[in-house]
Amino acid sequence: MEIITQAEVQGLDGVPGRFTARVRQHPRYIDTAKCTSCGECAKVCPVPLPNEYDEGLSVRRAAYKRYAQAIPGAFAIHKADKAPCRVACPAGLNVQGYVQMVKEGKYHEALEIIMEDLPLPGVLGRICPHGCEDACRRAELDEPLAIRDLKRLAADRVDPREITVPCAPRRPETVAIVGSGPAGLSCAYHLARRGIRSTVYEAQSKPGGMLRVGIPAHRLPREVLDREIEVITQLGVEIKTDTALGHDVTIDGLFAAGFKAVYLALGAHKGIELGIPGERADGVRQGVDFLREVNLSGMTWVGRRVAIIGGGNVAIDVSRSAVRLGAEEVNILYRRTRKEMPAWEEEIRAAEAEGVKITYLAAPQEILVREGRVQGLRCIRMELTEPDSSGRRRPVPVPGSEFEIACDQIIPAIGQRPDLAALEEVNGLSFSRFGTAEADPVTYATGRAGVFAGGDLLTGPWVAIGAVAAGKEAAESIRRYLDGRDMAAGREPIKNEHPRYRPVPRNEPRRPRAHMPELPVAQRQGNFMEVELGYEDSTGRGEAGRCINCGYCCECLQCVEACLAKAVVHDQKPVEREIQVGSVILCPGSSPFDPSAIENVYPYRKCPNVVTSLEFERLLSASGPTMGHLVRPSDGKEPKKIAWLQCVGSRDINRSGNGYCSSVCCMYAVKDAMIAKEHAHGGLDCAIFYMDIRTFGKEYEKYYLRARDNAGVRFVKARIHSVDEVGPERALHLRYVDDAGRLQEEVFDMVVLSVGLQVTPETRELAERLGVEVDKYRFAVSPPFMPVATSRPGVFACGVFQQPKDIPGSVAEASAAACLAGSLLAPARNRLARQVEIPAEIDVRGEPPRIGVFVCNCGINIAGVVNVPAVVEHARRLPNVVFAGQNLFTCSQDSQEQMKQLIAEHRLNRVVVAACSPKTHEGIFMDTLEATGRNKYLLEMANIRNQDSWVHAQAPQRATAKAKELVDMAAARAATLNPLQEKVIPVNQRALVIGGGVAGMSAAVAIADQGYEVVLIEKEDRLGGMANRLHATIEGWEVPRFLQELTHRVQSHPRIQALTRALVVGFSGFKGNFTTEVLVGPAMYERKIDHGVVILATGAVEYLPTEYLYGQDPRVVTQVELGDRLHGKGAQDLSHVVMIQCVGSRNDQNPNCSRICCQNAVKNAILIKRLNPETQVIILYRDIRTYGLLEDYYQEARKLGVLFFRFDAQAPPQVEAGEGGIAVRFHDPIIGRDLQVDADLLALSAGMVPADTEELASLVKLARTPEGHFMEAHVKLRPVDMATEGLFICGTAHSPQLLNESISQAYAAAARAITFLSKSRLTLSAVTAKVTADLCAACLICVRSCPYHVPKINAEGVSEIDEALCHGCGICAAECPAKAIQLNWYEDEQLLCKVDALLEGVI
Amino acid sequence: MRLNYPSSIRIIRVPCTGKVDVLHILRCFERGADGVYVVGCREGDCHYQSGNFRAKKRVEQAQQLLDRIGIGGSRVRMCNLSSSDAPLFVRFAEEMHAAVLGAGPNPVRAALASKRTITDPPAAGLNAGTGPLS
Amino acid sequence: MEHVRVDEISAGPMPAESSPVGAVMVVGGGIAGIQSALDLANSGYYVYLVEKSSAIGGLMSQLDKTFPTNDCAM
Amino acid sequence: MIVAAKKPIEEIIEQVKGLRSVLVLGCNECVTVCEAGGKKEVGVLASALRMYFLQQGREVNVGEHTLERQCDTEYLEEIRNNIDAYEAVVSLACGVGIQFTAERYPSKPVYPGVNTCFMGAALERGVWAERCQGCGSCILASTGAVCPVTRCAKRLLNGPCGGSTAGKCEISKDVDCAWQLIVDRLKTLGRLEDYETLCPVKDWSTDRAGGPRKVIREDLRS
Repeated sequence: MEIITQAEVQGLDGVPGRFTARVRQHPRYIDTAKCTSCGECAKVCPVPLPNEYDEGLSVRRAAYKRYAQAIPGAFAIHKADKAPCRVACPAGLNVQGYVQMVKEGKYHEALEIIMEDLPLPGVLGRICPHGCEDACRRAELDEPLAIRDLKRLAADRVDPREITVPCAPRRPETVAIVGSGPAGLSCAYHLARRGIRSTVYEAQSKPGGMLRVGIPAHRLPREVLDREIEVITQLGVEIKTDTALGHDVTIDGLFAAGFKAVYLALGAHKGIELGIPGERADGVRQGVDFLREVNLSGMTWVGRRVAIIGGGNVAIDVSRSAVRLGAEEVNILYRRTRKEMPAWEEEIRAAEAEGVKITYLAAPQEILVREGRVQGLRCIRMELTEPDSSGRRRPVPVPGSEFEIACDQIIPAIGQRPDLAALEEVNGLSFSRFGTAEADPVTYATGRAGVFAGGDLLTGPWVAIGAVAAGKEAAESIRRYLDGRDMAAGREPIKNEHPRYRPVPRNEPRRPRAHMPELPVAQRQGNFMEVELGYEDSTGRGEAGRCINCGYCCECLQCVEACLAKAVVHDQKPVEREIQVGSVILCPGSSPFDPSAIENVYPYRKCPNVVTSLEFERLLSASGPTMGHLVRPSDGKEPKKIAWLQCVGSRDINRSGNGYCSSVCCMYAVKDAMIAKEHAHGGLDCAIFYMDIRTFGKEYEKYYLRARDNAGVRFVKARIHSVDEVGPERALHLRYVDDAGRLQEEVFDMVVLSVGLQVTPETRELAERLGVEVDKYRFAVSPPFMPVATSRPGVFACGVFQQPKDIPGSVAEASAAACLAGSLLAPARNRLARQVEIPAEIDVRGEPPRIGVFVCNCGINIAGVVNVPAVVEHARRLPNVVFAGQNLFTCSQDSQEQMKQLIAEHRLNRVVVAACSPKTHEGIFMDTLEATGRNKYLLEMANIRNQDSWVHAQAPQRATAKAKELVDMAAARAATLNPLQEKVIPVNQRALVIGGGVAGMSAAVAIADQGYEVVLIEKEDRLGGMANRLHATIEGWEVPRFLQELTHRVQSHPRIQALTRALVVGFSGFKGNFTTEVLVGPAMYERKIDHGVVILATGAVEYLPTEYLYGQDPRVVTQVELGDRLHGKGAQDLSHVVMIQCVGSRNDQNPNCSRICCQNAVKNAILIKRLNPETQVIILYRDIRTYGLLEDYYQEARKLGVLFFRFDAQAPPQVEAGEGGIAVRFHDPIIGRDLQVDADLLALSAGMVPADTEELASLVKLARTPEGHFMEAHVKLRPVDMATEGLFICGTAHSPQLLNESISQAYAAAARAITFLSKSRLTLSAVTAKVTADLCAACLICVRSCPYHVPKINAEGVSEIDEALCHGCGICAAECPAKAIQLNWYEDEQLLCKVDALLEGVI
Repeated sequence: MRLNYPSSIRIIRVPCTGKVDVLHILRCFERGADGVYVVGCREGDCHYQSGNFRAKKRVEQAQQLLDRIGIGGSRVRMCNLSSSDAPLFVRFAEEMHAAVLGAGPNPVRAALASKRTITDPPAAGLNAGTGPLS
Repeated sequence: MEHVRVDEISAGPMPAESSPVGAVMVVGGGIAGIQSALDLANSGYYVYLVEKSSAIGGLMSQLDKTFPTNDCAM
Repeated sequence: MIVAAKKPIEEIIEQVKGLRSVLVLGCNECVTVCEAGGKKEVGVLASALRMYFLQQGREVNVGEHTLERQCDTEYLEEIRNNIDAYEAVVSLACGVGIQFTAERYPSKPVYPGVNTCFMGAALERGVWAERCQGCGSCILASTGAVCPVTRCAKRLLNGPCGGSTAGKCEISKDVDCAWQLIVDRLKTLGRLEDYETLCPVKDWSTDRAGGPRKVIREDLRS
């Protein structure tokens, strides 16, 4: 079998028997073969997510395991598309990654992630325009994250120079880079990482480009810039300052000097002229030149009143620098309005705070000059036109609005252009009309081979991070260029139109963005100290905590480092698979109804104490969020009063649209109430508000009565109108009308919504993809009398997707589906099953024990606590131990191979593995032993993980000491082990079916179709059983035709022998080899039948009522008799028909519900109304139990005018025979008055009574319920198996059920039987008990104490135990007063030697 | 869940508590153990139907015997839990550890202790059929 | 819903020219999927159990106790 | 079978208190069936004794052995060569076994480990009821196979004393009135007339009253 997780079926083509299924498997990002589920990745994963397993009540990590006992046990990583912030960043930084690292305080790791792409974290942490923040989806909740400030926090806490930057091995080629701005530096950095050494030529006296000369120190302190440039130079990059291109060096010169490639990153440093008169005057100075001088020398001349023209960042930087340099009045003039200013909002605000005035809609016309010096500026008002085609509004001057400003210095800052002087004459370079260099947008290669360009030189003045990105891409191009590889291949940026992100969690508490502390304005005067002071640790980590992890996993790769098994594979891709199969079974199940869809009725979202039943189930569960401690979600106190509201999202057309009944909510509500009371040790008041309590399954009614009468659960028949939260405790106030019509109000601590089951939309799409028809409620449509088939042959449906049902129903139906799916493929049985061949076993008996001890580290699961080498050393010195060793993961494939060699090499005949629990890993090591020819029972495991390192983590010395002792015990037992052989018995591949009703016949046909002989015996003289008396099902399918066809198939089937008038008189044998004696036919001649399995389908009959004058008055009939009458005489002559439910059921004699009577009554009532709408039909009921899709028929009956009256068990209707008809008196609780109806026909809904199996049960020793139904082995997990293996039950012999359910259970029993019949031989467990004859005193104690009645006194007068029947519990061995019985593999000596080994030396 | 419990407990695995014999329990005390407790499935949940009831009877038998010879019946105990109920397993372990500390070292051992120094009071726990509790 | 004869579905009239593939695909790893997969595997067929989430167990794995016996769902 | 009950451990300890070595000897017949003296009980007693003595700081050598039966000489020979290693024997056999062991090993003190009670049958596990006192001349034929000698407190042979209430003997409501049982039994057998016939005076010489008895079969004696 192969389990394919995280997969979806995309499509299914082909014909039954030969399908091709297209399956798409989403990446798990963890290699299941390597993962040992140690959980270290989850420990270091920073991403908290709501845990779906706990319905969101607890938190799990992006690296997670669904639940502790999950199979497959490997962990998985939950990852969606790259977060929007990552996509928005031009340099592609893993923003989500480093934000999470900052949140965890792992600043070193944060820097490692950042410096993967960006060498200047501190710099960009201060001046980046943070496009990522604009894309941050947190804005949908409150405000985007302050991502830039978090990057700075990381760079402030850890010096970027200490981060080891992994570089490829040195390459011979060298590259020349012109310009040490962000583009140049980034290109040098990324070339160095690729092993390519580069030299950077910088025209200015200091490196950094615009970072140095453009951005003033109050925004970017010099020491930060210098420190981070060192990050690059320490990789071997050499920066030569004061060497300008075209002046000191030329491109040709560089090539000549041996550089293999040149990267032009000159930037855009030339200011743009205003183009107005007087620009040459003294006192006019370009913004960039002003800033260059300030930033390089720290000083420059500044006027008293300064006018700055322009609205970008340069203008703001100039203004704030001017203020700092002492200018009294600084005025910015800008042609448009504040909204269009390209400068960043926080920068503009800071400038205004520092006293800078901004005049909008003003443009300079002429500089007023006197004696060559600036006196003032004449400007003109502007106004904005309507948005033109590009959506921008152009400024046009307002005629006559000139005005003048007095100023002694004018600084234009209306933009920059690259200085192309040095480049014009280089051939091969081309330039755009904007005066910028041109290069390939993807590869950044220019027209001239080996010459690349990037940064502002290419784009004109743009953001620094854009230049860094350009540098990085250019470096990749240069490497490919040097390798001679195609530079553009695979680098087209693929645009993901509709990315999948984590939905924004609505109920996340709102938290505003953290405020960046700033230098008070007063202290900024006259100095260039940094204004933004950076976050405190706590503020920064808090701010990072606001991230909602849009991509789920943030790819911070912490798990990769934590995983010792090297199992994490982050670049796994989805896998499309085409799988050849013969048939398909659809059981996608359902999901609980989400009550937030009807929030107005039940305030599920608003009130924390209103929970769904599945959330309540998690609160009760020991593995749940509160470890089973039932507490109120709002305040963690133990609730005193809890209410359950039934039918939420079920039986409710107008609100949720789910008209069906989900069939399980009543049962789980009753159970939860009982368990809750158990948890609260009494003192808990549980009330269930219901319409009908539908406990229709086998033994369910008794459970309901136990809850109501013993456990004191209150059942209130009322539908709650509304739930309101009240008081500080957030308790819940419920209002409802009781039976007597009085308004009742109660306050509860918690309200549990018993949500129904709903087929998800994804499942409907799956069904559509596979061509499987679904009904209006999305359940699979199955043809009549074929409950598990679907509209598409070869595709079967079971579980809740087929119809709402509980776990026993689903399990039975799953087996039924297996049966039908298998019957198609009978010829191909065992063809694909893989057989493992085992080498011959070496007989080690008699050899002295040679034990090998293998101690496991289990990564750090054991080694993290226990000193493994010490345990190995200790083990080496133990008696009989000839080898002791350790491995990182003993269960991994390579360790197993190594173990095989060691076993052979040291001729080991016993193996001790000190690792984890035998329950999960015994099989692996047993297979390894077998593979080396050793008997697999020569293995002993010491659990030094679950019983030691995991539970004594806080005391390593003690844990190590205990590990040694556990190994002592294991070695002692290993020495006593002897090889055991698993007994193999032949299987008689023929089935015996007892009972020829629909169930028996269906099972017989199913088995025969799969190629096995079937003997069907029926005690009546004709097949069909109860079905003979039925006409049609409630769905309108005709029973007689189906029955006639089924009977024909049985009688004509080559592999079925049907024996009627046959009685079982003898039974013996065990699973696989039974013998039954039967008396057949009127002559009662005896027949002995040998067979391998038995299917009991003895069926049931309608209860013959003794109440309500039945049998005394012809006008009182049962529902089946009513069916006959209606099909015979119709209903024309009927004016009043009364029906009484629960006759012979739910009373003292038969406390169980017979399940089928309600739908019988509704079926007949609808039939009557169809035949004669005038007839008045009245149904007196205790609970209408039309479960599942039958609810629609109950709805239809009410629409047709059938009247329903409820009565209590204590006050049943009174019936009296009279001339005018049967007088039926009953009490109507609604109007509170007694009513009487003279019915001309009284129909009793008689329940089902199992056929008499007294004699059969005693012969075959079958366990039965007090009411006579056969007892299954496990009500949930083995519903059709019996305790004794090889015996199966189906149909109404198991419990009352509908025809379709009987058929489904018949196929289930067939499937279970086939798991036996399909094997010619059966291997039995070797762990069975055996008796030493001469010690046995024949005292019968073992015979009496064995729960399975296996030991027998044999001919020699001593006890004998049949290995085939023994279950291996060992009870007889412990009870035997003569100590004559030993249990294989658990002999007394093998247990006591552990005690002796442990306590050696203590006495 | 990796809950912690006292490290003085060593577990011996048996298929069902029904397999634990009075002799096994007495052997532990004879060898110097300070306490033994038998951990089986919840009553009514025994996979072998009546194993844990048998075990309860034998534990009672051992208790009476140990009381009468002066070792103290409180040192042996029967516990029932479901295999997924880790918190309860821990509570039993802690209760047993406390009971054994309260009862003091095994009198058999104490009497001979004068000849030898004993460091840590080992208590053997017979844990049946419930497998690992992670 | 016209009446479909019983043998059309469950009978095994295979297309003559090719014998069936001895494998079954079970879609859904809940209790129903697990049970049908086990039954098929024990009857000699190779089973592909396709599960949407990262582990099998489905809704039942989230349940604490199960009625009517109240033993643990796990 | 012969039904015995385990002797309280305190009594056994009292008997062997001073010894330095003792052999616990079991029997694999009746006392094993009534779970008083089988191999397991030997183990339990031996272990208890060892622990008791260890508590006193004395290491006593407590041997364990179980014979097929202790009422046949050949089986008793089995311990011939290792019995001397022990100062005394605690025999868990029935009274017969204990005495026979003592007769085989006259110089060795033999102490009883069980209280032998009666000849009876197991009503249920752990409950045995007396059915026969071995009076030597059985009259069950005439009482519908219900023995008044054993089951009537006053051993009346000709009908009930009249003190029974609701079929229970006047001495205790747990004890059935033997004659009630006899009458019921005869009624079901339809032989009530046996109840009418007088039972002649019983020859008690075959009973214990005549002193210790022997059964002798000349035809078998070699």
